[in-house]
Order: sequence, then structure tokens, then C-alpha cells
Amino acid sequence: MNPIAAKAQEKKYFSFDFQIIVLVGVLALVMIISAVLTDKFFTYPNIMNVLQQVAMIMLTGSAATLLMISGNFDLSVGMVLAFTGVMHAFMSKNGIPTNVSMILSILIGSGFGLINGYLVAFLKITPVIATLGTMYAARGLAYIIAWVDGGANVTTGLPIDFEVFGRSMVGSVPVFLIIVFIIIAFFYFVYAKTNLSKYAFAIGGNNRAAVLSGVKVSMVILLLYLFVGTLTGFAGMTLASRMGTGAPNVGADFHFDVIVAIVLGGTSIYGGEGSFLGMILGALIVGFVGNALNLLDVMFFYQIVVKGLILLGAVLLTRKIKDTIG
Amino acid sequence: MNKTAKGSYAGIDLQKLVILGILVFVALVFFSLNNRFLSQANILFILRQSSFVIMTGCAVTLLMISGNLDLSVGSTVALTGVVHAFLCQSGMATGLSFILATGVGVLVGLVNALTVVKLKITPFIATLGTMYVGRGLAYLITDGLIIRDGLPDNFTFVGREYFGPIPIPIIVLIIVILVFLVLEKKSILGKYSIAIGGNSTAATLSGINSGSVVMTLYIIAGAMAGLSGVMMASRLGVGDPNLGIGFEFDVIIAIILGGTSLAGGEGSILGMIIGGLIIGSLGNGLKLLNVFTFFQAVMKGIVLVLAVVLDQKLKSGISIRNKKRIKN
Amino acid sequence: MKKLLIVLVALTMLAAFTVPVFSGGQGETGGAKKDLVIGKIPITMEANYHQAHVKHLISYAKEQYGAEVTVIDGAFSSDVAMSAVETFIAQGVDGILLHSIDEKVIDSMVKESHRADIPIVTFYIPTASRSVPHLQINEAETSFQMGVAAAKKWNEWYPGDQIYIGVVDYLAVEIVQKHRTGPFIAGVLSVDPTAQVVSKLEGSASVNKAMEAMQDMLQAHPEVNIVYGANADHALGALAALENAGRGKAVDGKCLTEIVVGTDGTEGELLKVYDPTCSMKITQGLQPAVNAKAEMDMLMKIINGQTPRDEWLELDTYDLFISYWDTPIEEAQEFIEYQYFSDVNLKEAIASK
Amino acid sequence: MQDTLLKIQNISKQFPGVTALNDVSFEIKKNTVHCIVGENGAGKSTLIKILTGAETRTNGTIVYNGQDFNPRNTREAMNSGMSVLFQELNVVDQLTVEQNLSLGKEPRSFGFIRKDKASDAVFQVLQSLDPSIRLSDRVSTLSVAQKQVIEIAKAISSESDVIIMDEPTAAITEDEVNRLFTIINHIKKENVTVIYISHRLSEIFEIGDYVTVLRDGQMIGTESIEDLSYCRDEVESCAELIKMMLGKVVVEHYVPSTIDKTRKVLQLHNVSNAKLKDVSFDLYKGEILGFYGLIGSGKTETANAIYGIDKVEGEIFINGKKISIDKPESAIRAGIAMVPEERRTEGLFTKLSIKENIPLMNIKTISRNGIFSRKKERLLAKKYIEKVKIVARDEDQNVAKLSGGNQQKVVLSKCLNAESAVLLMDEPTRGIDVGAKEEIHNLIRELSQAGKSVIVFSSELPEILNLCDRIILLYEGRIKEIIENGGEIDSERIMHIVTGGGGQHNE
Repeated sequence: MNPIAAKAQEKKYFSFDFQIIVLVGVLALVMIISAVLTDKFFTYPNIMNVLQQVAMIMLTGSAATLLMISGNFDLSVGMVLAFTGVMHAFMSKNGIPTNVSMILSILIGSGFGLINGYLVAFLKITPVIATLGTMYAARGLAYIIAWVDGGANVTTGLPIDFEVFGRSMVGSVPVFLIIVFIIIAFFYFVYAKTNLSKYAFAIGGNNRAAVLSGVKVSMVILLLYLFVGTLTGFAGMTLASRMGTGAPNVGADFHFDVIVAIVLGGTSIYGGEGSFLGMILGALIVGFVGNALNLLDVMFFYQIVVKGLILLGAVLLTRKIKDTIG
Repeated sequence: MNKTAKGSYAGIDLQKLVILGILVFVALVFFSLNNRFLSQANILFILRQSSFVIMTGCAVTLLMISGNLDLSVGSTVALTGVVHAFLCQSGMATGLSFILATGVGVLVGLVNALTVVKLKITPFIATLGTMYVGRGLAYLITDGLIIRDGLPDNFTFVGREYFGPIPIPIIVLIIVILVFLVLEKKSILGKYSIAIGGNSTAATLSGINSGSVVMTLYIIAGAMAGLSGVMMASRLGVGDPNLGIGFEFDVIIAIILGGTSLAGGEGSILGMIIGGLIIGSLGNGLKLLNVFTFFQAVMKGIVLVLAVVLDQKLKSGISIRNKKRIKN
Repeated sequence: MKKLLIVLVALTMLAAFTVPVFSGGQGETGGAKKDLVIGKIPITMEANYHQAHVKHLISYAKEQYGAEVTVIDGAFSSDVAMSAVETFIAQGVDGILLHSIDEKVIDSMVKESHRADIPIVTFYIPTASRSVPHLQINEAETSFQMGVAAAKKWNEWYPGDQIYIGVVDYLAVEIVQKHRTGPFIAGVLSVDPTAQVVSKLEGSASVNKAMEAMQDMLQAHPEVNIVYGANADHALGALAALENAGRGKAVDGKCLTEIVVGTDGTEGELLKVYDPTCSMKITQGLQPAVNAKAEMDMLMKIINGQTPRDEWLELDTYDLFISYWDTPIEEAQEFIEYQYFSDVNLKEAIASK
Repeated sequence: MQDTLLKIQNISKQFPGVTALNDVSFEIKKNTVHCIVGENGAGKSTLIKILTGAETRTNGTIVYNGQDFNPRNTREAMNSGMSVLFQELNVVDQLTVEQNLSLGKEPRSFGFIRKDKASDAVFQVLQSLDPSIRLSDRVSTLSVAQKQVIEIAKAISSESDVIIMDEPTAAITEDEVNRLFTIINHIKKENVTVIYISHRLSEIFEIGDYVTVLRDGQMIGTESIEDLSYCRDEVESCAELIKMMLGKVVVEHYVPSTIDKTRKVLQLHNVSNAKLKDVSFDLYKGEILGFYGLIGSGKTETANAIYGIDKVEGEIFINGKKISIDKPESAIRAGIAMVPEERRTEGLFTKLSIKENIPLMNIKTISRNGIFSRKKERLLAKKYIEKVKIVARDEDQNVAKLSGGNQQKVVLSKCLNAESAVLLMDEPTRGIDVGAKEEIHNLIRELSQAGKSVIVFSSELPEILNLCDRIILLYEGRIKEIIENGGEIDSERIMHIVTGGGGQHNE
């Protein structure tokens, strides 16, 4: 095992709630600074706007966190996001009732989850390779479908109700946002209260011991991948509906965004430890920073740099304060 | 005991032989479909196209054997390439700028080393951070444009010229490979990276200064990425900040195909080279066969997984046999 | 065992090098073939325009010259394009049609292929050394024209209203500045010098990224009233964001909150342009058919020795200026059917909305 | 009268919350074997860590060869002539034996490894310890014992003045132990001082010159072995030592369990695989069955076979019903639980707390329909901390922070919680101090009283003799003999059998 990881776990006992505090601090800092820099930032519509933008990351993240806690991860989510979106558009365009096609595209997501899970849990392929493989596959398929449809993306001839789900509002809150947050809440419950999450921690902590304790390791991992796939499917479908088009080129670095959010949240990519709330906060931090920089019309080259610095800074900060306390 | 030892050796090499088998197989398949695949020029092209991945891979393999990881190489390639072009443009002698730009790679490596070893940030995150920063800086240096004007003619020398019939990049590649094979087999560094990746506490208790070893490895990785970047720039004849997007994955794929485990301890440069060539010939072959571009992506994914399935099956076979042995 | 393995690898490597050394010459470009093979490198295959372009090229080459076209995706990377050229050389094609990012790199690609004695025609981005025949789309004019039209309309609708331009840009591709964003803004300014560019955000050729960029822009600069998308994805993404924000509306052709200007002229855009209730009203129609044919003809002329292989020769095509007011929908219908193989009936599609 | 090599004066070590060492002072004389004994958590390991620079002392001084000694890290300690043999296996599986032996002190020039005679010395030692190990073997192919041997060889050949051995014999076979002692006696003559830490008191009397006893960070006393065993037999002197260690005397002896001979809970018929040959036996309700044999005799393999880790031919019956166990999961379902051999890597979830570890084998005890209750989890943990006497701050403590004995108790609790009829215990008390050992033994007895059946696989004969009703003697994967415990047991003969001597197979 990696010496750094070893160090990390000695200190783990404090880390949990503690990580959260730091993250809340960072988030608050980001928001205050942004609010000072531009009055456009701290407005209801803008907050709403950022929530919408990070919703998909949180959605996938809420399952991917457990996955990473179990010591696995999924690089294919970005392209699965794109593929399900394209499929949703493609199906509803070709006569499948929109709501049916919504379900189907979510199931397609689940399908990819199953494949990933099977490759990793049963064929024992390193997650990186397995999910990289499905990533390429999903990407190719997304473009092929669009090509079959006769273009680089599936835009035209979509039924009128295609955009309903993504765009209808309850009062001033988008419907999809509510649903997404309900799902996230549900997965928080899964994380906080179910045996599944216990097993995820166990497997991530010590796979061999988990097997010897009779944990159905392979099944658990398969299930987690299934969840990730399904939620990604949902995200892709929603995104397509919001954009009013099925575009294969979305989600280019979605997988990194998700991983960044999770890791900012204090989940170790070696598994065995992690935090759901951390992931949520991590996503918010990334989201608000990006938003603030856009509001200030900062050239996007700088934005990439800042993204990297935030990532390092936040992780570093937690480590530092941890060290001084633990 | 005697027997078991042989067995394990056979096992490890058997595994490399299998990848080699896959490579030969891939080659033969493409050859049978298009006899130009094994034409001299094409083989050179494949080698040249995969040369940068393999070059960087040599260093990153050692890094991964020590249980670490570097996602920043792609950005480093872009950054150093841009810096090289920038310096040459501003009138610096090509040779000097070549060295300085490679030095920038070393710097990136140093930053990674410090963040991972001194600040104790998990390699994945640390290098993901430098990945973003490096890419951003590359854009900033050029304002997102491509540096092309006012570059001296010899800017493209290393990248394009031939030594006899062999492109210089391939010569460099061979040298790099030889150097790293020696490093891997004969040097303290090679041995210690295995020790650290295999059992870090054992390494520390044997009085090995893991920190400095890992740092050295990161710096070397940075340097090789830098070298690749500078040579890529020279090959293209410009400084392009969009260079090397996804490069880090190509490197990692080659390494993992080569039988290096992300967990560390296991792994070999030889395997990485074969892995790199598999990816290279795969991409080249599919194009030669005029496979529809988006199917290429799908097939790349599938072949990748298949190759590893085969490899892992074999490994697990061996490790089971070994487990049986360990228990006596 | 280990030794054996090393030997094996060494041998394969050795073979790799010795083959070229000894089998000498450019053997693989020889080999008689019945019909011509043309290699096409589009800058990317991930955009409607380039897909259509390739489709036209393939069919045209076949019926006009009986030529096979093999395509390698340039994937927006000089490096990939470079490898593509090499692959074509290995493949022994009879000519290469090249659309890549960078003049200087294209120069070296040309060198490579000429060394293998294969003619190249460049498209949209020429060789820095201006050394081979080149097909140029003169987009700048049309972009400028769109700027003018947009500004005129806005002043006509809302006289005295300050113009704020917001661009969902494509900063990572410099040529876009030269051919699209730059001229467009110039066009607006030529009408109303007081117009301001309030924000330029990156859309990264992704509907999603473009949408999010526009969402943020609307927070920072709700005042924008001329929105320009530097390609179809950017324009549609921006529009999606506007619609999500309850904007992007028009009343029989009169935009309420802003006028959206696009690029490419894909069916997706035209559906919006001709929708009287949508605020996207102008776009420029790239003509894949025209360009594909033109570049094919140029290449064939070289192959047939009518024009020299390595002399600068520029041929210009242009984009159609398409707007809700100036272009009759029938014309637009024809345009997408012919240029983009579209099977959409604009009138019906819009009516059914 | 030898002169003093190491003077340890008023050493104290505070960790946040705990005092690991409190004002410990004693002297270590040159060219002696100085033993340090004490329960786990008594502070032995901390003391070693401080001596070797792995930890910094809170206060106190160490005088080494007459001058102040405060190494900043292991390397410095080594350079000043100390070498350590730590408890955990510190060999690198992926390297060869030779590479491991030279690890950290390769003959080098410009960072490249020179081939030269330096490694010969090590090889000599290795040879004398275990001739069967070849330099070119990959360590991953060696047995636990052999790995330990490699470490010992490494430590001894390091040509240092002081060798610290922390539980060197925890995992190695009898004759390896004997060879080790020969070597220790040998190097003693060559001006090497050995600091020897072990739980096996008999060993201390065998090779020790002095013994220092620690108890919960306190220095209890330093005795010379002669004085201790002067006009006493070993048992008494052991009792003496144990009294010092625990503050109370421990006398363990075999108590027959109440066995229901009519109920065969587990039967094996001709179970065989690569390592086992026709293993057949019955296990009765309430019985404690012992498997004794040298390492490699097939103890662990038998356990693995029953627990479904290794594939086997032959039949397994539970309560007379033939069942097939292909994985641990199904073993647990069939009512079998196992305490694995390797506590850290196979038993514990070191990143988790005590309360999170315990329920993992049978999560139903804290959950309904897949949803668990933190309250039940806490109560369960409290219950076992109570019952098994786990010494910990509270149930939220991370198990990585517990002493070996308490870690083993957590693993045990996890298995108990599986509420299985049969409990397999592979080396249940390896590397555990006398106190914890006895507690665990008593637990096993309680279990059998409660009608559970237990199989103990152990390479420590006393443990087997204290615990088991019947003892199965294994040699090279075969059952050599099954002995009824109680009455006169001829341990000479047992050793004779398990080392390949006669003994007929009676079933």
C-alpha cells in the first residue's frame, strides 16, 4: 500500500466530521469572496443556477461516493451521460413516448453500470481499465447513434414534450432539481443507514477480511456500479431534456468533475473511508468557484488553473489542519 | 521450494509473453487484412506515434511500481512544448531552450513530488491538480493561440529529421528505453521502487528513505514528460497548448496492459513497451482498415478490456498457485 | 526464461528497425490499383458540418471520379492529424484532403506526404508557406454581414437602446476569432459604434458547456441583447440557457429580450431561425456540398496534372447568409436538404410546435 | 561482570490521552541477551520504537556506549549499530530473497548495485537457519515462517552491536527456533548484544541472561535469569515472572468440556487436496478439538478446506447432512465461523472502529431489511466489550489503535456474533500476551460449555494441551493420530509423531 495512504488512515479517526467543517469553511470563504467581488453572485436566481449546474455531478456522485469508498471508481460516467442523453433523444424522436424513453434511457445507464460491475467484480479487471474501456465504447456509440440519426447530435424532430421534464418549474424551482435532490436524499439514506454502505466500507477497508467475513463482495460491487450507472443514466436523460437535444459531446470531463467533488469531500481513492456530505460540499465548491469566475468574465484559461489550485488547496488545507489537531 | 521459485518466474514471464502474444496477434490480424500494415514505413510510423507514450511510460512505470501515479503528464507535454516554442520564438538558442523546456517538465515533476511526499496529498489528487494547472498555464503562455511564427528552422530538427532511415525520435526512444531498462534492473532506484510499492513499511524499516525515492521518481517522470513534450512540439513545428489531451490515459493504459498493478510492487518496463505498441498498432491498424472513426472508439474500448481480461485471468491463475504455495 | 523473453522483444524491435533499413525505398506507395483512393482528414468528425462534408465528398468522389475516400478523424489535434497523414502515406493513397488546426504543422504534413509523393489540398486553414493549392471558405464576410444585420434589426426594433453583445466563444480554436467572432463584432460596431461586448465565455464545442456558460452570463449580464454563438453547439446551447431562463422569445419575428445569432446553418438552428416565436433569427449556412466538391476537384486537377502539385492556388467559397427576414423558408429548406441531407420539413416541424 | 552498553534513564512517552511509558529506567549489559517481557500495551513496542528512533521520547535519556543517544529515524539508529527485527513481517514479497537480504544496504556505486561478496555473510546465516531457502526464490513464494527467517538473517548479519528482536519466534517452526537460539548464543560470543522480546516465557529461560518486566508503562523490575531460576524449577520461575507481569498468578490447566457424544455437528470424510490427504474426523457438540502439527503440516489448510477457502475433494457433513461449501459465505450460512490465522490482513477492518467491525459477519444482528440501527450497533459492541473484556477507550475507537490481544478479541467477537455452532480458530493466540491468552482460552471453554463446538489449530503444544478434549496430530497433510486429552500426555511422543516419527492412524 502507499505510504501516504497509510499515514492518512492513522489520523482518520478525527477526520470525518472534521473534514466537513473545513469544507464548509472553504465554501463559505468562496461565497463571501465572490459576493464581495460581484453583487450578481449572491442572488436567488444565481444560486439556483449553480445548483442546476452541479445537480448532475451530485447525482452521479451520490452513488459514486459509495463506489469509491468500496475502493473502486468509474471513469465511464461522462460518456455514459452523453450516450443516455443521445439515446433518450433518439428514441423519443423515433416514436417511443417520451416518458417511456426516459425510463429506457435510465435503464441503458443501468446497463452500463452492470457491464462495469461485471468486468470489475467478476472478471476482476482493474476499475481504471474496465471503465476506460466502457468509456471509449459509450463515446463511440453515442456518436454512432447521432450519425445514424444523420448528424453530430439529435436535435430535430423531437416531440414537444421532450423538454418538459427538464424545463417545467414548480414556482421558481425546476421540477427536475426537486426530483434530483429527492434522489440524492434517498442515497444519503442508503449511505447513512444501510448494510450496503457498511459492506462498502468493509470491502474498501480490507477486501480479504470482507470475503472471510462472508460478505458477498462481488455482489456489493456490482450493485454499486449498477447504482452509479443508473443515476448517470438519469442525469444524462435530464441533461438532454434541459438542452432540448441529445449531444454526444457533453460530459467530456464529467468523470473528473465527479471524482474531484468526491475527493474534495475527503473520500480516499484507496477506499475504506469517505463522506457523502463531503462530496456534496465538494461539488458546491467547484460549482460556485466556476460560476464566480464566469460572472467576473475571467478567461477560461485562468479558470482551469484556479480549478487545479482549489483542488490542491482544499485537500491540503484539510490535511494541514488535521495534522495540527490529530 | 526449488520448483515453486521456478514456477513464479515462469508465471511472471508467461504473463509478459501473453501480452507479446497479443501484440503479435494484433499485428498479424491487421497484416492479413491489409498487407501494408507491416510495411517498413508503417512500422516506423507506429513506432514514432507511440514513441512519446513509451518514452514517458518508461518513467511513469517505475513511478507506478512504487505505488504512485501521475495524471499530469498530458498537461506537462503541452506546457513544455509551449515553453520550448515560446523561448525559441523569443530568440533563445534552440538547444538551450530545449534543455530549459525539459527543465520545466522537471519542475512540474518537482511540484508533484512535493505535494505528494511533503504535503502528503494522494497522488491521484495531487497530479490531477497539477494537470489542471499545467494545462491552464500552457493556454496562458499562448493566450490560447498556437505559437508558430518566428521559430528557427532547427526547431523541428529532433522531431522530424532522420538518422539514416530511422527518425530521430525513435533513436531517442531506444536510448531512453535502454537507460530505463538499466535503471529498472540494475539501479537502487529500480529496486527501491519495487520495495516501496510492495511493502512501504518494510522499505522504511530497512532504512530506505522512501520519501526521496518517490520524489526522484516523480521528478524523472516530469522530466520524461517534458522531453516528450519538447520533442512533440519539435515534431509539429509549433507550440500547441491543446497538445497531449488524454495523453496521461494512453500512458497509464500502456503501463497497465504491461502488467503493472495500480497497487504497486508489480510491473515492468518491458511489458509497458509491449502495451504501448499494442495500443499504437491498434489505432494505426483500425485507421489503415478505414474503420469508421466512431467504431474505432468502440473497438478500442473492447480490445482494451479483452486484453486485460486475458492478462488478469492468467495472473490470477498464477497467484492462486502461489497462494497454495505460500501456505506451506 | 526471462532471458528468452528479452531476446524475443529485442528481436521484434530489431525486426521493426531492420525491415525499413534493408527493404529500402518507398516500396509501399507502389502497387497498382484500379481505382483511386483519396484520404480525407476533417478537423473533427464530431460536428454536423464535417459529417455532411465527408458524406458529400464520398458520394461525389465516387460518381464523379470513381474514387474511394477513406476518412481519418483529425480529432481537433495537430498531432492526430499528423499521424493520420502518416497512416495515409502507409496506406498509399493517391491524394490527401487536409483540414487541420495549424498552418505551420500543415506545412510539415505536406512535406511528409510530398516526400511520399502524394499530393495534398488544404481546406479552410492553409499551409503557412502557401505552398499547395488551398480551398478557403470566406466566412469573415458573412460573419460581418450577420453582425450588421443583427445590429440594424435591434436598432430598428428598439431605437436608442444600448447594444450589449455576449459571445459564447471558441477561444481554444484561434481561427474562429479570425473568421467568426472578430468580424461579427466588427459588423455590429460598424452599425452602432457604441455597442459593447460585455462577456465572452468558452463553450468548448459542447451544447452543455455552452448552456452553462450562457446561464452564468445571464446572471452577470442580464442586459445582453445580442448573443452570438461561434458554432452550432454554442448557439443552441446559449439558446437553451435563454429558454431555461424564460427568455429567448420573439413575437412573429420581433425578438423580445435579445437576438441570437448562430453559425453553421444546421437543421437544428434553422428550425429556430424560422420559428417566429424564437429569438434566434440569423445564422450563416456553411455549404458542405459546395466545399466538398471544390476540394475534390482541386485535388483531381493535380492528380491529372492539370495544376501543379506544389504551387499556391487559392479558391474561395462562401457561407450563405440566412435570416428569418431575408431568406425565404423554401430556400432554407432546399439548403438543409441539399447541404445537410436533412429530411426535416421546416414548415411542418415549426407549425407542429 | 560485563560493562553497561545501554543505559535507559527515566524514559517516558506520552501519546495524546495515554501514557505509554512512565519513568522507565534500566541497564543493558554488553554481550548479553536481555529479555523484555510484559503484556501487550505494557509499553514494550513503544520502548523499542524509541530506542530505534521510530518514536521520540517525551523525556528521559538513553546512554549508548557511554554517550547520549537520540536517533532521529531508523536509519540513524542502524548507522549507530542497532538493528531491529520487528513483529510484523517486513519483507517485500515482490523481491527475491537475495534482494530482500541486501535491501537498504546494497553495495552501490553511483546509485547502481554492485555485485560483490557482501551478501555472503547474510547467506551463511540464512543457510544455518533454513537451508531450504534459495537466494533466487521470490519471497512471495515462501511461507510465513521462511519470511520471518529471512528477517532474522537480515538482522543478524547486519553486523550491528545491538540486535533488537520483537517476537522473532511468533511464526516460525520449532527447529527454526532452535537454530535461531544456536545462532544467538553464537553471536553473543561475538560481542553482539541482543534485546529479546517474547511472550514465550520458556524461551526467555532458555536463552535470556537478564529480563526486564514492564506493566502498563511502568518498570516493574530487572532480574538476572540465574537468580530467577536459582533453586526453582521452570514452572515456579515462570509463575514468578508472570506474577511480575500481571500482578497476579496465572495457572492454566486442562478442564474437560461436557461433550454430547451423540451429536456429530461436523464430519469430514476423506477430505483431500494439494496439501491434504484423506483428512477424516468427527466433531461433537460442545467439544474443543485441537489440531497440532508443525507449520506446513496442514492445519491452516484443513481450516481453509472447512471454511470453503480452498477447493477440496471429499465430503463434509453438518449435523449429519452432507453439504458443499465453496466459499466462506456458505460456510457461515452452514453455521461455521473462523478466526483466521493472519489477524491484521484477514480478520480486522483496521480503518473501522470496534463497533463497526463486530457486526460484519452477521449484520442481521443490528439491521432489519437491510437497514441498520446505530443504537443496536452500539449496544452490540458494548455487549462484546463487556463479555470478551476488550480494553479500549470506547466502542468508537479505531481497531488499528488497539493492542494485538484486544484486536484478536475484536475478531473473536465478530465470529461469536455469527452465532455459529462451529468455531474454527487458527492460531487463536499467536503473538498475544499471557493475560489475553488466558482470557481467550477461558472464552473458548465458556463457548464449549454453552454447547458450541470449537476447533483450535495451533502450533503451540501447551495451548492445545490446556484447551482441547481431543488432539489431532497432523504431519504433511495426514492425520497421524487422534489423542484423548486428560491424564498423562507424553509430549515427547507427540513431538516425535508430528515431526514424522511413528504413530498409527486410528479413526
